[in-house]
Amino acid sequence: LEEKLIFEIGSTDTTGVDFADAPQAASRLGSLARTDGIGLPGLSEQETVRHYTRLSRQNYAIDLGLFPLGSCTMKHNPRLNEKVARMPGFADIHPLQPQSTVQGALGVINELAVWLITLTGMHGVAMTPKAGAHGELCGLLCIRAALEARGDARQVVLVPESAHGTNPATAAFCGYKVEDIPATPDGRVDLEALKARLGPDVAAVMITNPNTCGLFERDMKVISDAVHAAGAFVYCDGANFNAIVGRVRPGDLGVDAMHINLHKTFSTPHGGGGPGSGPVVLSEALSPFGPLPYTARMADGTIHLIEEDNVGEEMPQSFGRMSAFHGQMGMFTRALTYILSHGADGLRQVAEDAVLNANYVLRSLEDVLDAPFGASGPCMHEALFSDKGLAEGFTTLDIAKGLIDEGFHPMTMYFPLVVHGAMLVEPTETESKAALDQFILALRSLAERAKAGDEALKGAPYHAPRRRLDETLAARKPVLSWSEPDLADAAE
Amino acid sequence: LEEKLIFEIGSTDTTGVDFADAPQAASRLGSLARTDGIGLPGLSEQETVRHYTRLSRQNYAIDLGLFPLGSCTMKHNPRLNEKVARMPGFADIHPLQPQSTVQGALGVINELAVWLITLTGMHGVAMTPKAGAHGELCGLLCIRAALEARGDARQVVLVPESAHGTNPATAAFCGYKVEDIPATPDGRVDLEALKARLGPDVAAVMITNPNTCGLFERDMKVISDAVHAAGAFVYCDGANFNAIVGRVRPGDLGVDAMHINLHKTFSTPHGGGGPGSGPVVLSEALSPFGPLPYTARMADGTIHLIEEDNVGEEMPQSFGRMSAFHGQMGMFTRALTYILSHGADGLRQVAEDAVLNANYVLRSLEDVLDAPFGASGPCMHEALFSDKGLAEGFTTLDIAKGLIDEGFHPMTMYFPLVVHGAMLVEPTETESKAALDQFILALRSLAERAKAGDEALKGAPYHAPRRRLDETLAARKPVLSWSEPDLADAAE
Amino acid sequence: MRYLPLTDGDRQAMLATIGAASIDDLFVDVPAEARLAGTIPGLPDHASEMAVERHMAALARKNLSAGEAPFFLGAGAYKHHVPASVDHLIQRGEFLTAYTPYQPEIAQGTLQVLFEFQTQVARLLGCDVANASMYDGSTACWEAIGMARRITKRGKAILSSGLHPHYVSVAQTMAKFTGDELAYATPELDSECDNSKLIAAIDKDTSCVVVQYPDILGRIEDLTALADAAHTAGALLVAVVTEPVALGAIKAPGAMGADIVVGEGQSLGVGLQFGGPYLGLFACKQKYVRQMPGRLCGETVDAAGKRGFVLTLSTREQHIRREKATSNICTNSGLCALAFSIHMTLLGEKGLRQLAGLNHALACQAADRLAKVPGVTLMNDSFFNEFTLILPTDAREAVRNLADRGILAGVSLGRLFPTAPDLANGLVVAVTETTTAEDIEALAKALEEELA
Amino acid sequence: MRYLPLTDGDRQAMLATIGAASIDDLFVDVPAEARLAGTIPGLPDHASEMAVERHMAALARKNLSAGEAPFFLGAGAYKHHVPASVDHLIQRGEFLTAYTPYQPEIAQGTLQVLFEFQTQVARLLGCDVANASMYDGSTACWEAIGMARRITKRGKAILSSGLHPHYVSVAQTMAKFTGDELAYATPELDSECDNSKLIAAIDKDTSCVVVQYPDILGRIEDLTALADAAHTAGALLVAVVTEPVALGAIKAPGAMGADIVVGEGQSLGVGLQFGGPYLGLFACKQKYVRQMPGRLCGETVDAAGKRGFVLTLSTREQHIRREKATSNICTNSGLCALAFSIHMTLLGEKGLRQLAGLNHALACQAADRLAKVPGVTLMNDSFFNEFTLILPTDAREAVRNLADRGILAGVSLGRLFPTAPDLANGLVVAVTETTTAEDIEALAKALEEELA
Repeated sequence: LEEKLIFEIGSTDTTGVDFADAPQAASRLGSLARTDGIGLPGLSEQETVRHYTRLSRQNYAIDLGLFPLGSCTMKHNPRLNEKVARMPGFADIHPLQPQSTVQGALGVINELAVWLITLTGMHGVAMTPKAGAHGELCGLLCIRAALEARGDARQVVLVPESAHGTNPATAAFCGYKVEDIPATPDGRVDLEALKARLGPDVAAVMITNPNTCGLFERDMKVISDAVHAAGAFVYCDGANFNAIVGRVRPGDLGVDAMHINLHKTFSTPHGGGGPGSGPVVLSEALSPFGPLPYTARMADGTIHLIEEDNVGEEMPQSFGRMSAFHGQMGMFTRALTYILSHGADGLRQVAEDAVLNANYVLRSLEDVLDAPFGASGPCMHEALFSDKGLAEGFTTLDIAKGLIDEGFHPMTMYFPLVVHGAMLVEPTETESKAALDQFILALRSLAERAKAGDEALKGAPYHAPRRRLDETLAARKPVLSWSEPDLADAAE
Repeated sequence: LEEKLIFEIGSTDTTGVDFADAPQAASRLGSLARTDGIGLPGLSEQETVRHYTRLSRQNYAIDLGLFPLGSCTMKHNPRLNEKVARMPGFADIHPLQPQSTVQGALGVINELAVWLITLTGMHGVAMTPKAGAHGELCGLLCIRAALEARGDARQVVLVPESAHGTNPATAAFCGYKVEDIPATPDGRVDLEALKARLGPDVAAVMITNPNTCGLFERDMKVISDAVHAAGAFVYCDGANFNAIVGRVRPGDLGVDAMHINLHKTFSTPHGGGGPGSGPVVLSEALSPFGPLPYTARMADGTIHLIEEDNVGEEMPQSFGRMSAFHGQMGMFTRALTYILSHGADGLRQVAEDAVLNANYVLRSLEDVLDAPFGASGPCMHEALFSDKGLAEGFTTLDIAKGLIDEGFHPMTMYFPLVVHGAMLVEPTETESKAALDQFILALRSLAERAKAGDEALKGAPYHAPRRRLDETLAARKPVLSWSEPDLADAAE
Repeated sequence: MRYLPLTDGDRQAMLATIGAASIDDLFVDVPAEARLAGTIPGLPDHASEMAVERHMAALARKNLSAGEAPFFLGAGAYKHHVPASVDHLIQRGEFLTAYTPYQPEIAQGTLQVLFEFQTQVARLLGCDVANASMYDGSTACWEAIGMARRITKRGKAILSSGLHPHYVSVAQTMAKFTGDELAYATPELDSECDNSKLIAAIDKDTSCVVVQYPDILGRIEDLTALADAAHTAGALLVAVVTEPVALGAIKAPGAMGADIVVGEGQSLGVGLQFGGPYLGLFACKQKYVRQMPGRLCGETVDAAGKRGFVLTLSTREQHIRREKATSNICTNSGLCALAFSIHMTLLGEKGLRQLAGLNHALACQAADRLAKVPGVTLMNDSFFNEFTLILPTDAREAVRNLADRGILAGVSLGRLFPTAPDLANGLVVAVTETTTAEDIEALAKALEEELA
Repeated sequence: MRYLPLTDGDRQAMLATIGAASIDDLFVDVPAEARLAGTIPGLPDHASEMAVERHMAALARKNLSAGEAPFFLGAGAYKHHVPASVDHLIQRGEFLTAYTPYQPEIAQGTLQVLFEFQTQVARLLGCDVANASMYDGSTACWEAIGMARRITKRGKAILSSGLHPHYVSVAQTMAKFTGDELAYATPELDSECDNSKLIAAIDKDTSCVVVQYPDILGRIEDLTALADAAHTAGALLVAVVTEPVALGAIKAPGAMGADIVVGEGQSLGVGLQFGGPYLGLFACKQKYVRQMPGRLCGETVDAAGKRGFVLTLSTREQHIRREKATSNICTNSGLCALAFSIHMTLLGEKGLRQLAGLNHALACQAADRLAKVPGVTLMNDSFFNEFTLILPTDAREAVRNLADRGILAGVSLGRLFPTAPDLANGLVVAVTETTTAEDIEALAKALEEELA
């Protein structure tokens, strides 16, 4: 299971592509013609297919088994979505084509927008953000634009300790000062601490709901009211929307902005790290400030694109463009396909089954694994455990790596930070009871081994393409690109 | 690496497909409505994707590595072919649509037919046969029809010892008596023995050329002349056309009929055992007898279909239909795509590289493996070795299974029958020199181990999804379908 | 060339290893006069992927695809919706580019699929065992006749007039050479099948009776009496199913006494593809298994005791048995069998029954609507998803005219039976879950105009 | 529901294990007034795969796809032929449905691809190191400006007038909030770039100069003097490449002194897709690597000493560093990076050079032909595969009219710079290997008629 690098097997004289001969023409490149060797190896088509096919087999994937990564929502990716996204009418159109030639594409954006607004009970939606973190950025930019529009240059964003790292990073990225909000012992935002901190310098509160402990923020509406009363806005991290879609509308809870990870709730594939897509639904107060381009359906049924040239009449308060084009169109087609497949009734069932599966895992394992908030009631779509009770020297990492040998991807580990040695398990609604039972059995056995101090566990995984990798070495002496071995040796 | 059966994981209450509700209608099924439980388990889409994805990973395939099966021509399957075959204009048309609505499909058949005729230097081609063996059948039916047309009911077909098993089976399947022709010590048809046997009872001689020892039948033209002089026909098994395509036209050698395995020479995928496709090129003498449906291009450029209703005027001597529709259209589109990609120059290169690769393997290994015909000159597209010189008790099978542990598919073994413990290696032209060198190294090491009597080799493979399987048990007590375990137990 | 990895440098180095001066030296065994010096005249040279794709796409656009028009063709090939995941899975390189599983240690994926496929097919058709596939329904049908001959040692097969005429034609082609006698007549435009005539024809020389179910005109009738009559005379009943979806709604032929059931599996997973590749289904009673043609996959264990699968009973097959084989078939329809099996797994029994129910209900709707077209008569009392209309005019002409209006109206009996003028006004109309109410209305309207 | 495997029986059994009476009991933490009793009003219920596919196909058919028309749009997104094997490979479930490779033991496939991708990108752009991708070229461009600020501790960036106006717009959006100062003016219709003006504008507060190459009007100029001037002033040169195929024919920005090179990788492997998902390329000199945003994959060894790959230097990233991270980026464009890398591997240096040469030669042909259209002037002296025509009329109107005739003629400068009336007659025309001589002639003829 070792596959050489393309630089070790290919050559710059080999190609897997044929071209027609170029017609004769006088070059317009002037003195800029590239004459150096670039160092890009080629392979024939067969060698290419083999290289990537073999490499792919070193990956774990949802197509191979349960992927219980908390907060990441690794659910089944339907193949119809892939087929639809590849229709030439979607895959082969240019973002700057005249509007008359892309009414279907604008229609997809608009139809998806209507679904997102309706499912969340919000007023508007910004479709362009390219991932969840980009959506957070969009939401905060709207908030900042709204505050500036009223001449109110607030500088602080409050973020709970349990937040995703993107939340504080995003706030900082657009110039805010970030302050933590503590958690209560039952794993939720400390309402009193929050209220105490609210004041005229606070621009927004960023809350994840359901939160990263897998719990619903019971006080969400109260929080929203308090935030609004203090003149600030509520940003909701929608990474966990999968737990409530079709059953709860964030708009009913006073949220001003929330991004939706289409690759989580709406099943677009994660692709080994993207592309994602993060549309942001907006309250009436924030909608006027959303980004360009924007789409709107006209009275005559045509879909109308709002860009720089008509933004003045149509959306004068827009904060501007946040990426070159319309956003992740390829993900919109997939997400809309998924949404239409489920419909309103199916999406409600999604939330129910996601929550049911997580509670089933929680209750099936709380006798062998510490469930810090298990006593406070049901969880939502993910079950949180801690490393409490493991034998001396045994860690969450050992259990995670042990899962690999059992044929599963590890759960999310050491997150959220509010729980020691956190193990966050999100089975999602697309897992069958049989798959859950197998997973529970495996995790139970690992928990027992870690409590009993089975030393073998510390060496796991044994049955993966690689044993544990030396991450310290990688960071201490970074090798980030390939170079000829002799050159590399000489450099040492 | 054990994957349960669908019958063990699915249930008859589960489905991975949704349907619209059926409209109300009075049944026309009468008393025939099916009321029994059929016993067909269903899985959700995710479970389905997982089951088959996991199962696929227990297979070896060309996409994973070199596949040196002699006579099978496991070459690269270009992905463009797959894309083209899936264009709705090809994939989604019915064989009985009016001709005016399928001119493109008839055009594909006709264009491919022209290529096959021109590449082989023959007069006509029957496109309908559905695999090589079906093509053999077609060829013999043409021969029989031609003989009967002249009132000559010959009953014997001569087949060399080294022939593929399909040759004698086909001859018997259409009512012929089969007789062997011996081979010369240099691995070719014994011309004198053949001549001696020719007579008024012989309908045809079936010859594979290049033959199954990987050698070109030097006397082919002489054989053809002798066969024709005796009033019989020459059938050529075209399984090995890959070795000579673009460099030699069988028509120039006196062949009357030859099937072409599109899945060998023309790269359509083997698919784990089909579908194949076996068009048969025909001499002028045999062309009038070919099967229906037939296509022909008219003076006005339209493609015209000859079926039962117009066969009388157009092809009155046709022997009739040999399958329901037009043949393997899906394979025609792939093969034509491949042929157009290579063109006349590329196909010639195919033959050259296929032969070069085989000779490279032959000469790189003849010092450690017995090459029975190595001294007689170059081989064509496959290198033949025997088990001579292996230690007592070590067999071709051990070497074949040992290759699995080295990461390769075994070569063809124990075929052709004329060589003891035959190992027939066909690398094909789509293997790189680097891949060949790796393979040669592996086979060399196995040969050395088998000569040295390394007992471990007898247990190979060790690193495959399964160890050696008990084929005797399977045949002695056949279990050909799954049944509930308790029922099975009760039956014993 | 994008598919040929050898560089000129590689070629020179390899020739040196071989000890040959040039490639030509490797072709010395070819007689000089047959060795071509250059490329074959009259053929173009290689082309880029883009150029080839454009050429093929232009050809594809010259066809009117089923998805582009109201579509009602059946008669042995049916348009069904195939879930996207089926095509995704069969394109996995490990399935697509694998060989026949002769090396079971590294072919368990294909082998387990075949074992599951055999079980699914046997259950669907109501038989004990099924093989791993044949080329298509028509060749499977002939193989069944040959198998009946081997079992009964009799050479006369009685073919129902309801058997697909192309299947009949294939059998007639082969029988010319094997000497089997085939009794066959073209069908009549009657609401009843010819089962009673078949029963009357059975005699002591009869190897088998071959009956299609539903038949070529869409009729369905109970096979029990036919099976009994055949068995009484020492003959076999061979049933042919060209639309396997039907068996989600109607009784299995095996359950009504058929000894061998063959079929065309194209409806599930495979798609129309202008007639091929398709998928021959072949199943029979346990006692006849050693007379079966084609590959069989069986369960066994490996050296470590693990369950595994192998190709088995290959002493029936050509590569072992040569001229004494039960058939000459080698390559079959492996990938189509995979597609069928995946589609069947997605459906499950629940989905198959829903699918069959939807097909039947829509067909009933269509039959009722089309029977209202002035001059048109519905021939069938019974049918599943396909029925025969009797038009007041030549149906073949009508079908061509409707095609010019962009409607693919069905299969005319004139196309299927060109030598039977009595059938010329018959039109076989198939309806599946892909047919919409708008499609039905479009056909009805167009037919009204055509016949006006 | 086809994607939800739980049966009602399963649900009951699981509720019993949990000890809950109903699903509603699991939602008790949701305030009662926010708990919806039924489905959300105004939305349809679930639909079959076939129904959804038909709905989406109908929408797709309302678009005029690039393959259906003579097509000349570029300006940051290019139509290239992507080999079929690229799409086949990225659809392997093990790539498509994998997560970010945080568990390297079971993600070596993705990780090795990223390592290879980083190397390919670094070499193509002429830099030492590249990251594992960003969202797209425009966001990568802003990230580069932010990185230059962190490195130089200066807040003023000078943007070339040749920079894509949408990239400028993204930077302006962000700068409003971060306080960066951006110097920018719209371009002039001149055959020369504004490099000399940029050099003149550099001062001690300048963090970086941002220049596009080839620029938005298709011009290419040597960046060496600009790099020298920036470095002399302690500023960085950021180069932006929106058409990476160009670098098969023209010098790499890194080789001319650029400190950071960002780009849009869509041209290779990814396809047009109406603007997304695309692929941000990001590369820089080795010394700046710890200030880089985005994921990085590095080589290491496993516990058994085997070479392996891991995500590394993650202390720059948000999930470790939170508000002190170099960027908030988390999910990036992994699958697009895979597609790019596969396409680049298929091409190799030889193929890339051929591809670039073919693009340039066809563009030269097109420029010569279109410059002959009466009233039309070719603005560029230098270009790669894209150039600017000056029409005698408003180009935006002309583009719309040509679209009505089925010709997608290019990108008008009026669309890109709606507030710059001086540019209104400019038309940016892109030509690639997919452009045929017939396409060029069709555009020329249509333009002649439009302008007549």
